[in-house]
Amino acid sequence: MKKARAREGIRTTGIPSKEELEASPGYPKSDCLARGPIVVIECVQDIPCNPCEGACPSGAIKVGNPITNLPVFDVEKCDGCGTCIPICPGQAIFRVDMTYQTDEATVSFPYEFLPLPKKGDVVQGIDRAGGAVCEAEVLRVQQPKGFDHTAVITVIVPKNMAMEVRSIKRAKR
Amino acid sequence: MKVDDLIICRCEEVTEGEIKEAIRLGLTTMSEVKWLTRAGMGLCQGKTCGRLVMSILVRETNQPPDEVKPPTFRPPTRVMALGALANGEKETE
Amino acid sequence: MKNTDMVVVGGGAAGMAASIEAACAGAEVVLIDENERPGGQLFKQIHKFFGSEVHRAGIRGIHIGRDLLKEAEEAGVQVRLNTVVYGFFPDKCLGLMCNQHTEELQAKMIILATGASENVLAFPGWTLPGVMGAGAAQTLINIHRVLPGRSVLMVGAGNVGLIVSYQLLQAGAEVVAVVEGLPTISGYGVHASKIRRAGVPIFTGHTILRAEGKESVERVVIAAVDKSWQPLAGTEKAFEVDTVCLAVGLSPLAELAWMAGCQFIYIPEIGGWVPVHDENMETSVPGIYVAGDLAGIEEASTAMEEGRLAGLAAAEALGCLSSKDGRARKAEVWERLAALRIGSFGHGRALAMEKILRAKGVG
Amino acid sequence: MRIDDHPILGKAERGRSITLTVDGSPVEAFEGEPIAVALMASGHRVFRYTTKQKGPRGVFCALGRCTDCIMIVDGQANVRTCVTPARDGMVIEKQFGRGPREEKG
Repeated sequence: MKKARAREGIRTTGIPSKEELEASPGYPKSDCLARGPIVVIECVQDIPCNPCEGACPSGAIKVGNPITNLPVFDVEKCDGCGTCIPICPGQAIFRVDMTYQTDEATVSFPYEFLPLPKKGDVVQGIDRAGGAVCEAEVLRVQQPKGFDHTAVITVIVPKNMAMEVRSIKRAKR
Repeated sequence: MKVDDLIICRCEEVTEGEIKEAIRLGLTTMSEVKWLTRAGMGLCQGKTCGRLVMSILVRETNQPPDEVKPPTFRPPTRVMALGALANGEKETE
Repeated sequence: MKNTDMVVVGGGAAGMAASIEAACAGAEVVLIDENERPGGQLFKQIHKFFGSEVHRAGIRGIHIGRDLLKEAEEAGVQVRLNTVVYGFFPDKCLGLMCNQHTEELQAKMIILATGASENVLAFPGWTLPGVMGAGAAQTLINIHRVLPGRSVLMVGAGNVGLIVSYQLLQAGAEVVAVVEGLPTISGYGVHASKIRRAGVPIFTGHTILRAEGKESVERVVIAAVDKSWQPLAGTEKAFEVDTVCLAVGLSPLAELAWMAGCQFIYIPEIGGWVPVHDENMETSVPGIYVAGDLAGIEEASTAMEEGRLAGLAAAEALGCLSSKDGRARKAEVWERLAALRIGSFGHGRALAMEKILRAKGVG
Repeated sequence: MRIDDHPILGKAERGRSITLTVDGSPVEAFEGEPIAVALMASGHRVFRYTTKQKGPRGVFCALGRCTDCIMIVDGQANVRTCVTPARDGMVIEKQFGRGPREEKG
């Protein structure tokens, strides 16, 4: 059983497993999600990297020494601003707002493909394995100069898909 | 297609079979294989196939990999037209 | 024959960093690069770098490259482009060739930062047009802005294979799959996750069997392999592609170091044969230093730090820096390098570096 | 298959528009880009045929190291097209073996 699980992780599939995510100190516990918009850090490997720590204006992310530590996320301090999303070189930081509507949540993610979608577009929400899992309405596309060409896209998805959707289907160029 | 027909040295079109044949004749170093088969003697001077030849040599002769050194490198390191040296300030060895 | 304090061969991440440090310390530095523009592989690296703030993490390689170029210019480094070092002659004399003319240049100190070349994989059809190095594809899309093809099979799931797959998608090509012979993905998982989200499957434990096509690649066949890398019957899958990219590792580009008579050591984890060097990056030949991928395959961030180290050490040896200042400056770099060589991705490289130091008799 | 717009690099900046002659036909290019790039952009994939097996070859390393992309440029054989800048009016021919088609080699 243990072996079968090891075969499912990020090192074999490129997709962090549920166990890997839940074991990561950057991944919020499910009861924290009801508070409002918070970031979800899906960083599960000891890569020497820490720009997320310096990016957070509220000090909610701590990597410390050595820089291979996994980021530790303090949900009490996070105000869901999402400044850390475009900074992460691994594109492993997302934002989820479970309080958006009764049945709908929003998911924000980094996106570096053309063409960019526009507010109001209805696109397909894509999960970590690249599969289309639901319809997603584009709420915001942010790409200020400071993001250095990484766009942060926010989409509206059914609540039960908020922890599954991590991107959108790329449109044909 | 047989493994022996596989091209290893792209420049001189030397096959895996030709390299193995050279090794069967008793050659054990990169330089010897290079001189006999011409693998690595083309325009790119072995930059592409060097490691492939080395791995065949290691496999076929059962030598430890740290005993198979690259062939002796001599100038020039890049393609040079004949006469370029003569255009220089002075001749080099 | 012309003379100078220091010649740095190779204007990539390591060579530029070395030149800047040495020139800032007051050395007369000539930086030689065979390409039309300097920067080595940095200008292909359009992704944001990992590391910490001092390693310029979160900044794209291209921007780091631009900043280094500016710093080199401000520091007074003499940059000679389109110039090949075709040979290494006694007394630290280098044979240079530019526009089919040759000249000689003698230096008190030489820093070799010649980088690496891509390894290849031979399979039936690998000579067909359309099969190319992943680095070749990266040069074409990010520097020259042309697609090598419309649909690509990537061979190799190390960082190069994963990053170039992502960049091919950004450029507008389709990547039908990434194939990796090992049972696991050796590159950073987050790079793999990016392309998985973009719809690219990764086949670990698979290899490419052959590429087919009349005049160029039209189709590829892959298959699962067993533990001894033998294809398993019945597992073949075919893809219609026009391009196959090979990302199966790098080897130090060490011809000049061999010609210079440097002692080498074989360490497969960092690319095979690498020049033995001490903690100052000095080789077994006094006054000849190495830095970057030539000194063992790593990342751009470690290459820059090694370059700084070599530049500082060579400047110190020239007398441009006092040994006290030199020591202090080098200690900062050692600390930054150590920070990059920890964890499951860096630990193996740290061990390899220790092996090199032991071979030099300083470990 | 040129990449005119790019999510990170933006719009492409290219040199002056020029024309090359490739095996007798005009090919549009931009001044200063490698010959191989102009050829790839115009759909050319085969740059030469080898000496022994007469096999087709194209761009392999794109860095000037492997010499797979060599062609005959303005009458000179073995020119590495991936690192040779395109100039207006250049005459480029596929290489057969070590030289032009007629030569037995």
